[in-house]
This record gives sequence, structure tokens and C-alpha cells, in this order.
Amino acid sequence: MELLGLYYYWVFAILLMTGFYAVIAKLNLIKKLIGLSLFQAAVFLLYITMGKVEGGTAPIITQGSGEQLFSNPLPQVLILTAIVVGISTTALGLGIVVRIKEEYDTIEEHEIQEIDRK
Amino acid sequence: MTIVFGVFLLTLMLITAFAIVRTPNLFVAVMLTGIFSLLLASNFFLLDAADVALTEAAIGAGISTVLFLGALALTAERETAPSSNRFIALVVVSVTILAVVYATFDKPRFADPAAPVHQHIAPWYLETTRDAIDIPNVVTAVLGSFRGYDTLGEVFVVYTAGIGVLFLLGKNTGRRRDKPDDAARGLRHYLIPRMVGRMLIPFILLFGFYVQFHGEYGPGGGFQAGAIVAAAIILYALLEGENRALKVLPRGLLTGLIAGGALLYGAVGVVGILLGGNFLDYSVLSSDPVLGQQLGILLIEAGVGITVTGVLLSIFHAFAARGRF
Amino acid sequence: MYHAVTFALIVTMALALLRAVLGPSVYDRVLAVNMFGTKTVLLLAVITFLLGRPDFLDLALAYALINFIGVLAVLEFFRSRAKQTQSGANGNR
Amino acid sequence: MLETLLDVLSWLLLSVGGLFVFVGGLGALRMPDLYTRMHAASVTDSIAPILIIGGIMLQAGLSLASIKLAAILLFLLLTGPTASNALASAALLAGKNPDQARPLDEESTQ
Repeated sequence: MELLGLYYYWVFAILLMTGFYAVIAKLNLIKKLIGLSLFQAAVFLLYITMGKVEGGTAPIITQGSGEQLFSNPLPQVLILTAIVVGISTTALGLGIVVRIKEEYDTIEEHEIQEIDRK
Repeated sequence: MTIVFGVFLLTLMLITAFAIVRTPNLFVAVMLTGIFSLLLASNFFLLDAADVALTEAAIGAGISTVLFLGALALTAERETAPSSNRFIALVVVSVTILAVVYATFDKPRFADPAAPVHQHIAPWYLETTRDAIDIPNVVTAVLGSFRGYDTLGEVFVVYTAGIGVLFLLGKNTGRRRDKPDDAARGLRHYLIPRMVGRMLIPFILLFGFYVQFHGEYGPGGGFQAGAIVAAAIILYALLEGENRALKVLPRGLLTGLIAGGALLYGAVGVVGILLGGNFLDYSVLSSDPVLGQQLGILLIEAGVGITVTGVLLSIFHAFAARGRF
Repeated sequence: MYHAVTFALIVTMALALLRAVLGPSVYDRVLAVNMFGTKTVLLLAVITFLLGRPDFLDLALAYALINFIGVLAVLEFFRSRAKQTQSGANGNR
Repeated sequence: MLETLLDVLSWLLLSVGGLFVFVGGLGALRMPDLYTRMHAASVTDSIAPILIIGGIMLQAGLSLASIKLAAILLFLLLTGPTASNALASAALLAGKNPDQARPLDEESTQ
């Protein structure tokens, strides 16, 4: 049980670094953006994991439930807005990639750098 | 028992993430991102975060796939080069993973009610919501009222991102005019999907408004509803062609929506000042402070919904106008 | 009993994921993603009852409504790709 | 008495539904080419939701939850087969021939 709980954090660490690997090692710009969104998702997962309370339920108070245990609403609020912000910023990144493709006719980092050096 | 299901889903997430990074085909990566999003939403739901799961559902199921595919259609579908500095990257990544895993042994036990996170402000939110705002959904209460500044900031980030995309991919490329008329017609010759899709659109819109206005009682709110309504319009654009969708909601109107929603949010705050309260203090909006809070939350959620719809649709149209997608 | 169904659904999700990872053609992957979406709707519906909060069915409803858009976007993508290569062959790209 | 009957019936529906889901998933993984896989996957798009959601509905009784479940079932039954149809026609138009014994292994969207 203890170990299963820790597994959540380990998955967070591995997901985070999987995304990070794509950002630093891949040369394709869209792949980098996909990696960035994996990185984001890992952070979301960590926040929501920390908000969970054992035996708790979603923080929506139902009538006549009396003394009920609720999970922490605060991380949920932060992540809820972060998801929408995340897709907007990803779209901005994709917009930049599309413009780069139009100017350089490639979306591979090393080719762009080569063109820049000329 | 649910924790076992959670562990299963997390493992599937890991496999998906590895597959996403490994595949050189970007289209495949985008498809797998769709699966990843579904898994993420299921996990959020298992961790008692119904609101967050609904947001992930609204964004991840339709809009993010559409945006990524739109970008792929405009750029390239494959990676052409292998990774650079793979060895160094792997070392950096593994060391960091080990460090974080080592740190997890000092973290509070999973779902421990005595963990420090749950001690400070969260119990106060849970208690005060009942007396001060009197709506069932504590997440909406915190989002709209207790942390209203924060949400205002987030709305402006979304707003800025939308404006940024419009700047980058604005319409004055000249390419739109030479686009053959046929390409703008969408999936009109796929008869069955078109009919079914058209049947779905009113239901998606209805559901969007339900999520918007039911957000104080169940999972939902402006962010989710904005995404769902945008998804409905994007579905219309996919089925009937982008031009018809633009006839329903022209670009000018969309820009108006982006600004109008954010303005509505800010205006509620300013009205609060004018009525003698603080910025974004809704208690003064009505003679009964609780009613004022509820009114304020309703208004700012509407503002959030309007801005999110406007931004997501503007982004979609900006990508769609660029190419033949 | 809900547990058993949930388990069956998760195992099926794993199988679909395997199909999506293995391919071999893109259509197989789209098929797998679509199937994965349906399974998620069912999973969420079952989990709502597993957790005893039936008022959260909205989530499954959202997926049931919106998943379709992804498939249509893929179709449109295929169509635009086919067109692009056609016009590319004519040399006006 | 009636309640026990409903319970038994709903457990029966749920377990048969779970079985169908599993069989469909296995078929989608093991079948030899795209169209047969689609055939297997469509089992999980049609009969499995009917059984599983039907089973849950029996548990939920007459309530708002049941109405929502009915809506979910309706939309699933509308979109699932449509998506399969659209996908199959796209694959067919792209030149994937169902008669071919061997699957096409190329990885492109053409």
C-alpha cells in the first residue's frame, strides 16, 4: 500500500523526464512541443495526487451528507485553469512553428541553425 | 481497490508516453497524445478531481487533437533526423529521475489526511464556502471568489495567447484568396458522419451551456463550458467547411468575444469598487452578501466562458485559414 | 462487481493501447484511439458508481459527445493530405 | 424479491458486458488485418455499452443518473458505428483492399 502510493510520485518523475527528454533531445519542433505538453501533464498529475485525501471525495458538498471528508480543492482550482492556459500556450507554440516552417521551410532544429549560420 | 486501478492507468500512461517519444511519425504521436489525455482524465477522476477531469475531457478529446493535426497539415508529418546528444540527454534525465525518486521517500504518504498541504488554507475554504457563498461546488467557489485575482490573471494569459496566435497567423497572408473553393467545404461528401455530426452539434451546445450554468452545483464552470462550446463550433466547421462556421461567428465577433469576456470579468471587479467594496469583492453586488457572491461568480464564470470560447475558436480559424486543413 | 467490469475495461484499454503502439498502419492506430475513447466513457460511467457519486456522470457524457470530433479531425486531415499531394504533383505547392 | 431479481439481472448484464469488452479488445489486438480488427472493435462499440450501461441503469433506478446514462448510451450508439464507417471508408478510399490477405505495412496517411 505504501509502495503503491509512492508509485504515483515515481510515475510523476518518469513522465516529467520523458517529456523533458523529448524537449532536449529531439530536433523536431513539434515533437518538442508534444514533449512539453507531457511535461505539463506530469505536473498536473503531481498537484492532483497531492490534493487527494484518503477516504475523501470530490469537494462538491451534497445535501444531507453531514460530516464528510473532502479532497483538497485548492490544487484542483490551480490545475483546472492551468489546463486551459496550457492548451492556449501550446497553440501559441504551434503558431510559431508554423511561421518557422513558412520562413525556413523546415521544422528541424539543426537545419534551421544551419540556415541561420549562412 | 481504486488505488490498484489508478496504478494500472498510470502504467498505461507511462507506456503511452514512451511510445509518444519513440515514434518518428508525428501523426502517430498526436494520436497517442489523444490516448494519453484520456488516461490523464481517468486518473484525475480517480483522484477525486471531477472538475479537472472534465476540463481535460473538454480540451483533450477534441480541441488539442484538432490543433495539433492542423499544425501537422501545415508543417511536416515525420521527424527526419534522429535525436541529438542522445547519450547526454539520457544521463541527465536518469539522474534527475533518481534524484526525484529519492526525494519521494521523504514526501508525506499518499492521500495522508495529515499531510501539510491539507492543514493550511484548504479546510478554511471548505468551511467558509458553506456560510459565505452557499454553493455546493467548493472548486467553483475558490476559483471564482476566494482566488478571483488568480483566475483573472489566468483569463488574461489565455487572452494574451489568443492575441499572440492572431498576430502570428493573422489573416493578411493573401493565401486565403487563392484557396480553391472546394477545399473550404469540409467533409461534405462524407454523408453519414456529416448527418450524425449535425445531429450532435445542438446537444454539445446544450451540454456546454449546462456545464456553464450548472458549474456551481456539479463539476463545471466557465473554462470547461468555453472549451465545449468551442468544440461544437469546430465540429460544425469540420463538417460544413470553415467558411460557413465563419458566417455563424465572424472573425470580428470572435475578437469581440475574446475582449468582451475578459472585460466582463474586470468590470465585475470595478463595479465592486464603485459600490464601496474591494476589487473583485462580490458581497456588495446585492443587498444580501451571499446572493452577491453567487451573482458575482455567475458573472465572472460567464466572462471566463466567453473568453475561452473566443480564444479557442480564433486559434482554430487562424490555423484553418493558413492551409487547406 | 463494478470492480470486475472496471478491471475488464482497463485490460481492454491496455489491449487497445498495444494496438495503437504496434500499428502497423495509421488506420489501425486511429481505430485503437477511437476504441480507447469508447472504453474511457464506459470506464468513467462505471467508476462514478464505484465511487458512489452518480452526479459526476457529466464527465462520461462530455466524452461521449466530444470524442467524435477527434475522428472527424483525422478524416479531414487525411483528406487534406491527399489533396496536398495531388496538387503537389501538379507543381502548384 | 424484486430488488434481488434486479440486482441479479444487473450483475448478469455487467459481467456479460465486461466479457464482450474483453473479447472485442482481444480481437482488435489479435486479428490479422485492419478490417477484421475493425470488426472486432465494433463489438465494444455497440453491444458492450448496451449491456454495461443497461446494467448500471438497473442499479441506478429511476433517477437523473439513469437519464444521463441513457443519453450517454444514445450518443455512444450514434457516434461509435459512424466513426467506424468513416474510418473504413477513408481506409478504402486510400487504397486498402479488404481482399488482400496481408496487411499493408506502410506507415503513411496516403
